[in-house]
Amino acid sequence: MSDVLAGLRLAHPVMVASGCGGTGRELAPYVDLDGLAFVTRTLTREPHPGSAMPRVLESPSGLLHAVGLHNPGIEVFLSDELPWLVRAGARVLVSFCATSLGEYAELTRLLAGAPGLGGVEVNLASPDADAVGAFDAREPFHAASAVAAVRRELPADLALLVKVRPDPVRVVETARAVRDAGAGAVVVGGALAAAMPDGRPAGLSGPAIRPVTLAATRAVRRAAPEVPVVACGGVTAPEHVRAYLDAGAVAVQVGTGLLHDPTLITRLAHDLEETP
Amino acid sequence: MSDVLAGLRLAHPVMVASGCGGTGRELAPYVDLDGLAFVTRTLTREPHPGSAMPRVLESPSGLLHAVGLHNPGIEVFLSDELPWLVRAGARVLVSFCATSLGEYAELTRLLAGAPGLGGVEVNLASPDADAVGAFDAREPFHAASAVAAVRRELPADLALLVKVRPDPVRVVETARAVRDAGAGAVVVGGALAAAMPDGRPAGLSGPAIRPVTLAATRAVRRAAPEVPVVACGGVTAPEHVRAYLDAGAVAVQVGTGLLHDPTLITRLAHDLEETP
Amino acid sequence: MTTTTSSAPGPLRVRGEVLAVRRAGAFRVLTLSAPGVPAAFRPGTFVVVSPGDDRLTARAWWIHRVEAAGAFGPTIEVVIDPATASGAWFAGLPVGTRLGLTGPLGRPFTLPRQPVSALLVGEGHAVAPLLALAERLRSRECRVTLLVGAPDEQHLLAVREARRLVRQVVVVTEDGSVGQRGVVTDHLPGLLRSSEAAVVYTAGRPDAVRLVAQAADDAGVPSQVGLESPMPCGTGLCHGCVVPVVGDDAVPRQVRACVEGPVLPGHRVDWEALA
Amino acid sequence: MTTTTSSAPGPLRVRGEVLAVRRAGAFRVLTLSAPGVPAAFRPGTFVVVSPGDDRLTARAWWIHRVEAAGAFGPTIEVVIDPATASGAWFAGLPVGTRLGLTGPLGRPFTLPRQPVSALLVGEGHAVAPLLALAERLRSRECRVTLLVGAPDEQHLLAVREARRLVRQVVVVTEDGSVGQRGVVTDHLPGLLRSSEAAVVYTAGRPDAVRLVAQAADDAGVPSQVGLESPMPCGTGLCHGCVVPVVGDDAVPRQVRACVEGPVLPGHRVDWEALA
Ligand SMILES: Cc1cc2nc3c(=O)[nH]c(=O)nc-3n(C[C@H](O)[C@H](O)[C@H](O)COP(=O)(O)OP(=O)(O)OC[C@H]3O[C@@H](n4cnc5c(N)ncnc54)[C@H](O)[C@@H]3O)c2cc1C
Ligand SMILES: Cc1cc2nc3c(=O)[nH]c(=O)nc-3n(C[C@H](O)[C@H](O)[C@H](O)COP(=O)(O)OP(=O)(O)OC[C@H]3O[C@@H](n4cnc5c(N)ncnc54)[C@H](O)[C@@H]3O)c2cc1C
Ligand SMILES: Cc1cc2nc3c(=O)[nH]c(=O)nc-3n(C[C@H](O)[C@H](O)[C@H](O)COP(=O)(O)O)c2cc1C
Ligand SMILES: Cc1cc2nc3c(=O)[nH]c(=O)nc-3n(C[C@H](O)[C@H](O)[C@H](O)COP(=O)(O)O)c2cc1C
Ligand code: FES
Ligand code: FES
Repeated sequence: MSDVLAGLRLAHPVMVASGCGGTGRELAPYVDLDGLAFVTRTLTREPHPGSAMPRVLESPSGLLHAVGLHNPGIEVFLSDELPWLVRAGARVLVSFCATSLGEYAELTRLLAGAPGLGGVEVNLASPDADAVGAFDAREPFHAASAVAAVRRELPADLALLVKVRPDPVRVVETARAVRDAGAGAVVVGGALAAAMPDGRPAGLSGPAIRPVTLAATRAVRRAAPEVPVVACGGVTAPEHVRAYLDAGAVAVQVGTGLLHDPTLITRLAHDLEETP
Repeated sequence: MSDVLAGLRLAHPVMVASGCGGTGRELAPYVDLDGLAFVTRTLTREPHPGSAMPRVLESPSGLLHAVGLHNPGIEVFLSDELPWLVRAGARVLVSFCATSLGEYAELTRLLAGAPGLGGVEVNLASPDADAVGAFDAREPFHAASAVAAVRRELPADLALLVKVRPDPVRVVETARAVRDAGAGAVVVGGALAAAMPDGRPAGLSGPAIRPVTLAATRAVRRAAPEVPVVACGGVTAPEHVRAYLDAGAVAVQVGTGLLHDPTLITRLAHDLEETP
Repeated sequence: MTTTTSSAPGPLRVRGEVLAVRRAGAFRVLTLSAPGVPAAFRPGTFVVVSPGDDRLTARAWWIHRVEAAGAFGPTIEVVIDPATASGAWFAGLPVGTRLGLTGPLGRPFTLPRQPVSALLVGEGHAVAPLLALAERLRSRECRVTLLVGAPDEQHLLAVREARRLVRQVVVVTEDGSVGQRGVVTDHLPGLLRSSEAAVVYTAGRPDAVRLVAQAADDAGVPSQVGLESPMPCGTGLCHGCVVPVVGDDAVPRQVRACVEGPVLPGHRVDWEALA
Repeated sequence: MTTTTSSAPGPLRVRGEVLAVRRAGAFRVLTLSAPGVPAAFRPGTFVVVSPGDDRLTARAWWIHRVEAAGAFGPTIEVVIDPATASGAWFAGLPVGTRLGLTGPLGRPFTLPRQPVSALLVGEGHAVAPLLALAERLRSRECRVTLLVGAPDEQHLLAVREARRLVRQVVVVTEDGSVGQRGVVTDHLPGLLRSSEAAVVYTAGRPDAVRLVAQAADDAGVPSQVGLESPMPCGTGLCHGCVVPVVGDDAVPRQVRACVEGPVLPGHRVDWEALA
């Protein structure tokens, strides 16, 4: 396990998905952060107040969310949140997105020197990223440019993950493109594009979407076996982790499942130890 | 209601989704077919034995299906099944797909003269259509060519519906393209591309995907208000019908909900009468 | 509007209720209110229920018994093996639970026109549809022999009742705790001969009924098998329950087990392809 | 590993069980086994439970009472209004139902350092967190006045118990069936004066507590409000429960109601923006 994600030494292959671990401190009562791969909520250059309420609603076997990239901005994160996470032993991956290629480069430079950082996750998968004017990475070519901009500035010892939409029909092209542009691994699975009842763009996560993400994971592994895949979507039980690993993923991320039960990662990791 | 779908006189705007009404006969004990819009399972030139078992499995708040376009071929359908449906009073829309543009034209000619036919639904949305070598309509341009091939051969008094993937990120382009190519209405919503546990391509349907289809419906109505939309995905209760109609759909189709409760359409239609 | 050609009333979707749950060895017998269902019942038909809005596929259960006008109105009984996940769910429903159920579904056992000798074979819960069948056969003056099998005494269903109803009841258990030690197939060839059966009826999982159908075939006796294969909707709508068959023309085809079955002539099922 | 700065034990995720359900007028009081939770409880904290794997968001309930070592081990009590969909679900769970619950969550009511006079205001089920608060205040020798409101007698919670605990209990009902006719805000200005309250405590839905906080503010008395606003996770992970506040620097900010609340100083909440 130790090396699959560009030298991140992980205690186990179950990671905290972006936007679902709070600042890390809120998870600490339930989970041992030491050695745990923790992806931050997606950060941006400027602070963002996020969306109006309601932000998170229930949907059949899923969650609809339009948090709107609520975040304090990368600089505040680096000064106020990262040091605590590093002290707690977490392997921190900063999720971020930017409004332009230039800004991708700039933010990567900001992150490059952050003490204790384990790597980054370029978020190209947010259904509500338009709201913050994020660089449009729908086309594989544009996705690749963003990743290339990050790759150029990122020290080689930091992991570079790229999160892409889990669309079984399109994901292979995107995965190949971002891998060629320098991604160390591809995270297959943001939320599915959906909408809040009032029509605002939202993401759909949770068990409801698992068969979609599993199909996307398989599609990448089959068509582009050279691309390491981290799968993310709908994990709430050990058998889901195993299904993703069986499908060829090197690790999984857990989001909605943690909101439902914050001890979930501990249980999943424990199960993997029992039945390796 | 009567004219929204190219002159189909419907009793109410709740239709039977493709592949979920059997041959019609199996629905008859539960639903009055008279005036009901009935979309057939997707038919092809040649008979298809369909996929191996299992074909339909449960998924959280959804169904996974890989029926593999099991069908007796268009000609057998026209001789053995259509006459019964017409006699029962159903407004029959034949769903079909073809392997080439030439075959789209050919099949449309076969259908054009079928007595009592109400219209057709060109199925460009099957996640498992690759298995039968269906014409690849992923790109809007290709989708439009298929629709144009049908349009040229289809008598003007038959309704022309085109079913497209309910992908909120891509659906607007496709909807515009097929509308420009002659579609009378766009059916927003096949199943989502997913996979069976054993990896075979499958569709994901049911309440789990409703927020995705609702978002896609809204996206089309907002960006291309000139395109009449029939929404299809996850309807199991009157409030879902109303949500789609509120989002601008002219009608809805019901699939998974019927498999779960074959009287569903009757209840939905009844509710619409009560609270118009 | 019922459009089936048969003159029996068609299936219904009704709002049922769990009225009672009682033990029968390892099994649970559920009494469900099911308005309209008893009137349309014939042996070999079944009902489906789904566990909920989040678990959408149908679960099928043989109708074991019906009562058209009991104290609680029309009711049916089903026999549940709680050893499976679905069985545990259904058997565990508290009395008073309301649920949507659809039935009676499927083609029933075909009854012989003549008063011939019939051999009925069932294992475990799958004896459920055979008692009502035995009654109807008897009322047509058929001689009925019932071969009941189970791993042990706990999984023997309704033997006492069967003995009242049927001329000859042969019981076999794998552990020999009741009746003869063994499995039903050990006793089939002998019983086929001794009972002079003109027809064999059985129900159960494909792997089990296949052996019965084959023994009947070997003895040159036609069989009617009630197939317990997965039925995602149960109503014929989804095409998700196909069973490979061979037509009289020897052409391989597929039928939907839920509407063209669940009872099929044993010799028509393409057992190799089904496995 | 608990990393909060406070010395209290942190929240836990435990497997609870519904041990008992009793009526209290229109409400239901559920007793839940909750190992470890009583030890960490302070008034104003809450627990969350989700209805199931298909209905994933948290439902929050004030911890009404705790018992660290009863006959069934550590238990908590929650007061449920079954008039809402979630309340009906929770109150309807059969005794014996096991469920995952997380708590105690959130920041509790802050207790005054001096033995001052305190006015506690609650309507309907939202009186639930105030009794334990009253006890703690009393043990710090604060003078406690409790203003309890409800539409009618059925929705009055724990008045008899309150009278044993608290110096002065004022009851108002909208229909006048018990106590004085009216709503709590009618009586607030008067009680604020007569009780010489140095602090007001309240809990409830935003629209209700807002009025209490404003009355306190108008009288120049600080308030502590326990906000019942939607909490999709309850644990601080999702950022889905933000409440607009105004900092001491007058800069508008947002806090997560579940971890930075649910109890907030009334004057810090930006009530206009919250609506
Ligand atoms: C006509 C009929 C009558 C029956 N009568 C009884 C009865 O009286 N008493 C009784 O105890 N049991 C009966 N059964 C069996 C019962 O319905 C369940 O199938 C059985 O309890 C097994 O349950 P399970 O939890 O293992 O999974 P199931 O309930 O079989 O399966 C759960 C889900 O998985 C699907 N599935 C599982 N395996 C497959 C597969 N190989 N291919 C396709 N889909 C699959 C099913 O469609 C279903 O959606 C009957 C079955 C049928 C078809
Ligand atoms: C801290 C706290 C303590 C509480 N204590 C009690 C108590 O002791 N007793 C009691 O009876 N009730 C209590 N409640 C209220 C209870 O949790 C339910 O919210 C209430 O019963 C209303 O339930 P409902 O079925 O209307 O919908 P909810 O349970 O409120 O809502 C269902 C879902 O919709 C979401 N939702 C609904 N409306 C909105 C919105 N406007 N914005 C965002 N999301 C929304 C919710 O997050 C949830 O996922 C408490 C609430 C909180 C926050
Ligand atoms: C409340 C919430 C907030 C999220 N915020 C982010 C985010 O900031 N950045 C991101 O890349 N993904 C975000 N996600 C998506 C998750 O990281 C994950 O990709 C998705 O939810 C699918 O996984 P799951 O089914 O395990 O939740 C968020 C998800 C939820 C539920
Ligand atoms: C068992 C099954 C078979 C289906 N077969 C077809 C088909 O042949 N052609 C088609 O266009 N859609 C087919 N569909 C998709 C449905 O028509 C519908 O678009 C989809 O299921 C979403 O709607 P729903 O959530 O109401 O089921 C099928 C769906 C199911 C569940
Ligand atoms: S189970 Fe759906 S057609 Fe038979
Ligand atoms: S409810 Fe999720 S952060 Fe507060």
